[in-house]
Amino acid sequence: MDTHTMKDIEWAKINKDVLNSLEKPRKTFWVVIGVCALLVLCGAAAEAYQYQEGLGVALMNRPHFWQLYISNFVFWIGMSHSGTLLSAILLLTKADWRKPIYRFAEAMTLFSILTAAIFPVIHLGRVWDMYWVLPYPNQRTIWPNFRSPLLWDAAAITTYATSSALFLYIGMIPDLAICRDNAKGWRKKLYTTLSLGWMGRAREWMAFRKTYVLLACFLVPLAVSVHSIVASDFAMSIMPDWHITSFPPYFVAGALYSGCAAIITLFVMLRYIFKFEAYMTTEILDKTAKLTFAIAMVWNYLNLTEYASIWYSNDMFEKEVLLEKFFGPYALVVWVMLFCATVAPFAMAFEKFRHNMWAMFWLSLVIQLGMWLERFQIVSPPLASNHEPWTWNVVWPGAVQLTLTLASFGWFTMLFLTFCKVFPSVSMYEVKEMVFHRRKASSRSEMDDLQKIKEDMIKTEEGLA
Amino acid sequence: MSMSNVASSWKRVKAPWSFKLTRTIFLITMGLLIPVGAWADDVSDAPQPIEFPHNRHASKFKINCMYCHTYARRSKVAGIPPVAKCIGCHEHIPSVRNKPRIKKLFSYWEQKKPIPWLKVHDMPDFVYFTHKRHIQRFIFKDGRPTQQVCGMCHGDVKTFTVGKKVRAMTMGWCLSCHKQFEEGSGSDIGKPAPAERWMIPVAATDKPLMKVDHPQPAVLNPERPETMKLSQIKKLSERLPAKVKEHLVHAPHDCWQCHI
Amino acid sequence: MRRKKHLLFATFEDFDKARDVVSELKVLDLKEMVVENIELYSPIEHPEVEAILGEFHQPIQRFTFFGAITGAVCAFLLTAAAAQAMFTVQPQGGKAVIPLPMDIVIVYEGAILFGVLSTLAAFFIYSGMPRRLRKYYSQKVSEDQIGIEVQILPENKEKVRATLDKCGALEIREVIQ
Amino acid sequence: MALKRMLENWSRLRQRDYYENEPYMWGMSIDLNKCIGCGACVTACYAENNLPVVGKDHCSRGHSMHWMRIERYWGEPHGDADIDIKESEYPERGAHYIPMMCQQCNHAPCEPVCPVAATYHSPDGLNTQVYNRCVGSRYCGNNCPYKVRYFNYFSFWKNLPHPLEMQLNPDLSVRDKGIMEKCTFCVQRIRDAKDKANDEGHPHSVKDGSFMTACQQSCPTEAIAFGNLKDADSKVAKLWEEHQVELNRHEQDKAEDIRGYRVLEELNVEPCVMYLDRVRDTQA
Amino acid sequence: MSQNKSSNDWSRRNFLKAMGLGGAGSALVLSGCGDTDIINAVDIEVRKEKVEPQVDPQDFVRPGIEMYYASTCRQCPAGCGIHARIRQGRVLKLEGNPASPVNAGRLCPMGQAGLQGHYNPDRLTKPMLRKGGKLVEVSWDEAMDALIKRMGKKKSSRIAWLNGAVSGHQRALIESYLAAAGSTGNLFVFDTLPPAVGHAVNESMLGHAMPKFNFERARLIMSFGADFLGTWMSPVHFAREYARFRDAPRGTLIQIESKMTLTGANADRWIAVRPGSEQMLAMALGSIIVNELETLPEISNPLVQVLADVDMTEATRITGVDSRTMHKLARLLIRHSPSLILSGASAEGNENGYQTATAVHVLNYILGNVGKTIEPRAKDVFPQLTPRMGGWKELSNFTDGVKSGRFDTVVTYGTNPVYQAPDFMKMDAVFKKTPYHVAFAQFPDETSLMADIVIPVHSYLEEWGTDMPAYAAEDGQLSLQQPVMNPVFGDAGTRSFGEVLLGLLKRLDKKYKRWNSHSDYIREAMWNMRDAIVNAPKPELPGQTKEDAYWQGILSQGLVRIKVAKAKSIKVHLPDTIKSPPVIKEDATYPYHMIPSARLGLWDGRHANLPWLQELPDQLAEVVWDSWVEIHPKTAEKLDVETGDLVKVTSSQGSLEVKVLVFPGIHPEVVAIPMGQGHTEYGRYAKGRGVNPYKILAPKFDKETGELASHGTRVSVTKIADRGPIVTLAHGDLVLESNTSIQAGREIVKTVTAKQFNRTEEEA
Repeated sequence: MDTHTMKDIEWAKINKDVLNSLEKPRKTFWVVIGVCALLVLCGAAAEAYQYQEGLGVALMNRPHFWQLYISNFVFWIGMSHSGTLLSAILLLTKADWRKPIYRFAEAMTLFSILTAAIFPVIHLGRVWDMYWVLPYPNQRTIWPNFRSPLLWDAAAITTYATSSALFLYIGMIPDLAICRDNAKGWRKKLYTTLSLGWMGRAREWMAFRKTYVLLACFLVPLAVSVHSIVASDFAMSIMPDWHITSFPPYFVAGALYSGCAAIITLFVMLRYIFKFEAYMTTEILDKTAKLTFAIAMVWNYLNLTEYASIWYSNDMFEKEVLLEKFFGPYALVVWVMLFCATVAPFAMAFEKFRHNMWAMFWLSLVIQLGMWLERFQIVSPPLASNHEPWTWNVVWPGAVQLTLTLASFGWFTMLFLTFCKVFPSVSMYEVKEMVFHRRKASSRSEMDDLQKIKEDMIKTEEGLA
Repeated sequence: MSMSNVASSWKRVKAPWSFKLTRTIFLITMGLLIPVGAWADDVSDAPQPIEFPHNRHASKFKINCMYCHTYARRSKVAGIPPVAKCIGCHEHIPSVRNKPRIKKLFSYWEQKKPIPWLKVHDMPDFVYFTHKRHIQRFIFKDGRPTQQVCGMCHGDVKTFTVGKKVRAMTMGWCLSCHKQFEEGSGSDIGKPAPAERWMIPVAATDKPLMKVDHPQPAVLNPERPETMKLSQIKKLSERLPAKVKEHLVHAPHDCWQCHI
Repeated sequence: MRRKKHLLFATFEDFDKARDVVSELKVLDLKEMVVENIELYSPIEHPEVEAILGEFHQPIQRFTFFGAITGAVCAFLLTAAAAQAMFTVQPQGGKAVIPLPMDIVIVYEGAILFGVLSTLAAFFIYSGMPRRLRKYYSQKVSEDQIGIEVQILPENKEKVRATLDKCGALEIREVIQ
Repeated sequence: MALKRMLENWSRLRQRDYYENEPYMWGMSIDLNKCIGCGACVTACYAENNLPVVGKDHCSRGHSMHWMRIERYWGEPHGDADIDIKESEYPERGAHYIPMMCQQCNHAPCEPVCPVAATYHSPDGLNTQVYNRCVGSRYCGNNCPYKVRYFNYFSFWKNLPHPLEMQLNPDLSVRDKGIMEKCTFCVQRIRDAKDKANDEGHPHSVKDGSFMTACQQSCPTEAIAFGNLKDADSKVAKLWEEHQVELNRHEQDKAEDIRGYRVLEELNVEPCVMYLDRVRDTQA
Repeated sequence: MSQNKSSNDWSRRNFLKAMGLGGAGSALVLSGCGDTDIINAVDIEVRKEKVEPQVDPQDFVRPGIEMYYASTCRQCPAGCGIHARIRQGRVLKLEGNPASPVNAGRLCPMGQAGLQGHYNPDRLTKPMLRKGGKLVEVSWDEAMDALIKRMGKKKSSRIAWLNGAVSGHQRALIESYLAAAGSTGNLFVFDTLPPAVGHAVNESMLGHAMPKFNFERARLIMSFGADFLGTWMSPVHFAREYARFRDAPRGTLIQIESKMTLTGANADRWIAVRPGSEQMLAMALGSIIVNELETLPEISNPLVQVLADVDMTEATRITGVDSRTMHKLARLLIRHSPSLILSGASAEGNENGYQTATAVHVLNYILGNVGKTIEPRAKDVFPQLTPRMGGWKELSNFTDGVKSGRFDTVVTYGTNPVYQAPDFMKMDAVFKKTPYHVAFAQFPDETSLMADIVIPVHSYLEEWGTDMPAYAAEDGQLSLQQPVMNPVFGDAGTRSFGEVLLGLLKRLDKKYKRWNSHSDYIREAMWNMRDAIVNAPKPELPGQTKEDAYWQGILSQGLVRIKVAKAKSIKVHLPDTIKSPPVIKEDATYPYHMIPSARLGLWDGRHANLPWLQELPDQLAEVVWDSWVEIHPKTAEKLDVETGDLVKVTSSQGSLEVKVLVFPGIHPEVVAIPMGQGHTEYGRYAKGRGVNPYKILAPKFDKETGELASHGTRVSVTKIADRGPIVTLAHGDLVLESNTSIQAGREIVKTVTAKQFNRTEEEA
């Protein structure tokens, strides 16, 4: 599908296509949903078991107090990043190729936060007392300890979830109006309530544009702060190879990296499931891929800097851990990670590759695997060889942890697809704009007309005056 | 613990606004996981093996609390008097010898069986409370009347038959007292900080969480119905002798003094 | 009782026509032809038409600004207060009264959160939402047509109607309420 | 400049002398020349502190709960005195034993990271752990360089058959699943000692040696000394004095050959436990 | 004492607690009894705890306030004094009795864990009779009738009594019972660890089985396998002695053995020697010293000749210790006088054990240590109370007796030969053969469960008694043992051994009718020896009778000191010669020596049912809850095994399957399997766990004494399965794959030289 024809799509057709996606997707949709639901059920069972028996069933121990739950948490938070961040940045930079893809990217953000937010809960030893982490005035006059990075997490995540949810919703209102005008039955009711009586009046459009840009301005620094705060969970501790100054930027880069990969994955999936060939074009994929490649390079740079700085600092403890990482019991993880996240992305340097949907699909999965392992190797090896040689030991995540991990993927995908089924996953009005502007840009004459009209206006105003 | 239980125990709560606030936050945040432990052990309705008339002993005969609860001044626990103690007096009081309660008492004595009392004031197991320190400080150092001192926590016992739990005995309730005393002390540790004062309505309330059907002794003096204001407390603690003030420094300002 | 409002609602198939109409109407030079009386309905943004139509007064960014400030202050107070409370309930030497690092983080987040929320509030205020749909709202508008609603005095009805026709209105509804 | 001064003020507030007029600072000294690694202290700790016996499987998964553990090393640390028999195929200088328990750091890394402030520093200079406040985020466990914090991965008390439970010490709680715990310097004994001192009318001064921690009490070679560092004539304070160990390691200038060190003190966590070097006769 | 009402559904109660409070933020549950009074039960519906006051308590019993009772530890024959901490009539903790010269307020892991024997869930609480081939629980009356029928009437020397190491009035009572029953001299004492050979040698050479060893005076201790810090007679006492020995000026400890013991781990120099060649080494050292010493004490020619004749190259070959080291050691011995040379299990547990011990004392004599670091004992005033340590010889005498059918009733108490004895002794067959077998037992151990009648007895914390320590720190010490709480299972559950035995005695002998209880018996016995006691307590309180004051006094001390005469200096009886050591032949089929290593903790296996000790890691291997076989890295390489592999250890008598632990502190030709595990009975914590090395010991005995040569067995090792988990707490070992945990550059344990230590300590 070539982009230049994209200016010829009729607005009516845009509505029709997108609205269709809400009604009849391919069969694959239902299959995927089913599988995910199953995974989620297994996860629930596993959690119930763990809640009953105690955390020991997850096979963590001393010194491995943290493991998959935390690395999954970091992974999902990371995943959530690129969505909103890219959407916001591209909006501010007026890159119009964002328009067909930003909607699902933001949805991805929202749902991966929701997924991430589950893990701290699962991770707690006494879930039933979790509310003690909240600052509320109480009889005991006891407050949570704001010095703990875990509390910063709480704050950051709440803010991030709220803001990106709102960003998503606001951006969706005009489309909801469109749906409202075409839907029947329960959907009609739903859209009517959600669209808040949007009629596309001039004042609405103006307020809308301002708000949207303002939110975008907030979201960029927010997204950055969120992941650097997650990084500080590690950087603020004194564990060798956690206590690293470059962690915040390193985490942010990693987040964007895995996020972009996720966008590509979902891009291809949606394109197939909801038949969006007309809108999700190779051109866009190509641009996204280039972006991903760039970020991959940034991440690699930071990764190598980290190694280098540890090596040259020549700190006994940190060096120990570094060596253990590369040649110790967790070596396999590290090497696979390095292959998936450092070597693999170079494939995107080739245009042929970038333009092949399914190749990109698999590559994005490989990258995500790499990034997931990266999170694991951030958490576990330093614990395995810590300050105290006596306690050194190796633990691999047990069945419970793995089940819950899979379940989280199921949970995310389920939520995401359900969203795409209920709400337009391609922004109709923005695509219309894109089409409109491109058409205008392509036809010189229209420009002239505009010029003429402007002159007339001036005349008339003079006349009025 | 079923939700209905929770609900019922909540209903019986007469609480200040801020406590309601706290409560709402609880309900919203934790849903089913509401703490009920502190309220689950209200046993004022529990059938004791013998309906012991505190009012007779404490009010009519003015027997000092520590005559029966003899360990209170030297041990963590006040202790239920051994059966021998009851008999010690009652075998010399033929007049009531045939009252059913006394008969029952003697039957226990003859079979050398302990009386299976039900525990009325059951602190959570993670709470360390020592009677000794409180008795020593209030009765022997301040020289307050025994019944008043005991009344601070156990209510106006001379109006009871069997013992009742008339105080919440929650952490906030303990703190309420301790904070007020801290006011007098020179130590900056444990003194309520400015930021903390706006929570004092929660902390310093002496209102019991359990509904009770008889007048309440206030924190410091049984005659006055309402809680003392901080200012009043300050005045009072200024009146205290120096050695007592010195002693005040030792009111808990450290979780580990009560939770190990 | 207030006077009846007379409205003319017309739909057009593209922006050029809409533009023409607006300019024409302005040329008509009727005294009621001011921004507030001309409503423009459209499926997408249309900056250039607004250029003709004129601006609304929508100081959303101010809300944002003050929202952010409030957020920062609240967050600071909360952390400071909590730190105080902890500091006295649990004396822990080696801890600052009001520790900076955490304040930076929490204040940062607080500012953003409140900023976002107040911006949202402003949006609802100035866009006049949420509201009911107008009876004469045409669903075409959300698809590919442009709607123009003119509030007029009864005596000028014909003149305006003519103008609309001239510019090729697809349909014209007349609403009295 | 002003900012600098402000920070300085704060750091002063951070200093230990914030507790200057607190009467106690509990400290310990362990003589590795005497310690024979028999494990009496370990068992004593089990008996005193209601530590659960977790059983074979849990031990193999690293869930064991010994607050006090004895570490046995073979390999020599650098700076060791053995020269002549390095290449021997036996550890001819015997093993290296060191009892390891919570070091009650004064700049404890575990304290600031607890989200609910369940662990904090007590006025006695103890690093506390309030079981009923703990929500089990296990951050403290990660951040402890000595890895001496132990997490209840299960409700271990449930497999305590009658009548074994009759042995449990009523002075402190039995911990359920999901709670972090660690050595407390036998705080229940400290509390009783204070209580007694209070009765005897000297509330601010618990007499040195009027009580012992469980490990100290059971140690057959009396390698462990425990007491109040603020009390200049307490045994432990004297030991610290004569081995030139200061709580703040920047204040201490140690003569090279004098024994006495604190494990991992280069991390500036200011542990309250001093170890006296192991001794070997290299002439033999 | 308060009457002890213990909760019967404890866990249920606390489950409710956890529920009720879990939400409130405590998932903490308090111990079995609350602090207020004794909690009896909980009523599920209304969630009420009953709290029961005592009916008529003594006035010193106060809820919430602890009391301490002085008594004596019976976990091993050392007989440390203990203080039992009591709260609401429950004993909560055992602590050392500062007044006791044995342990001076200190207590070893085993002593601490005595509580768990006392509160053990697997204790026998009902008497059992063998009916139709299997044991069934019966009422006490039925049991007592059966017992009386059996043991209540006179027999002519038909009762045999097999007992663990025994002393004090328990011994006296047993012996007088046997006398009354006409079976005088039928008391056989069997205990695994006490060094019988050593005792014999001491007896013959130094005139006393256990002379006093003065560590403090010694400037150098050379120990041939005497694990005095771990398992040698009186660990706590020797540990204290050791501590003084280590003060500046610091004595030097040299340990010579083939498998590192706890003592070896603390030695300044640990020397691996081939098992059985200790005698050779001792004699080699002797000959060097004889050559180098200018002034020899007078010594018979043949002996000098023997020493002079030692062929050094041969010695080097046999012992595996190069002559340079030997000369170094000899010179050390000469330089650091007075020294002290000890011989222990691994030296004496060979066929030439007696000779080795003799050689060691000859060394002591030559170096003039006797009288300096080896001090004389005073004469025992009450020989009938002195400890009987026993040994394998007595066990075999006992078995011979049974085989020959001399006995129609066999009584066992406090010993477990069915578990301890090697297979070749066929103990189960022996006990099957006994016409009638009475077992006094606290736990369902292997021996008791073969009995025809099992009498469940009180634990030592519920029992009266007196006791003399295996190694008396001071001459004439007699420690007292008293009940520190009411019987856990009530009198309906268990009964006092002394009570039962006294009851039997009354039927046999009129004069015992005087005492209506065992405690009276003890009390009067003590009262009768009041004049023989150093400053016996006098009445202080008004209205206190002499006897009460005395009784209260000695009970609260927990021990008495018997006046003894001044000890006469030791007169050494040198042997004319020492048999030359046997040559250790290579054995193709069984190339390795097997050492059954005992450790402070499980001891000889009697403590395998105490969870604390099961979870207490082995001091060197750091393994818990399991058995393992220690193999030197070189040997492991040769056998191609690594830590965790399952191997089969085969001797001429059978084989064991056990996990490998590659372990540096062991001679390459030796494999060591720890004792203590491998119970087939003995309760939930011990049953079916690990292996028992004693089972496959070969029938080798010490020539002179006839004691079992426990270290003389040869085995072969074959790998049968690959690496599996081995439960050690030294995780580092396993991670690093180099089975010795290193400090990885951290200075966790710093070390200084003794010279430096002495200098700085003198300055200070």
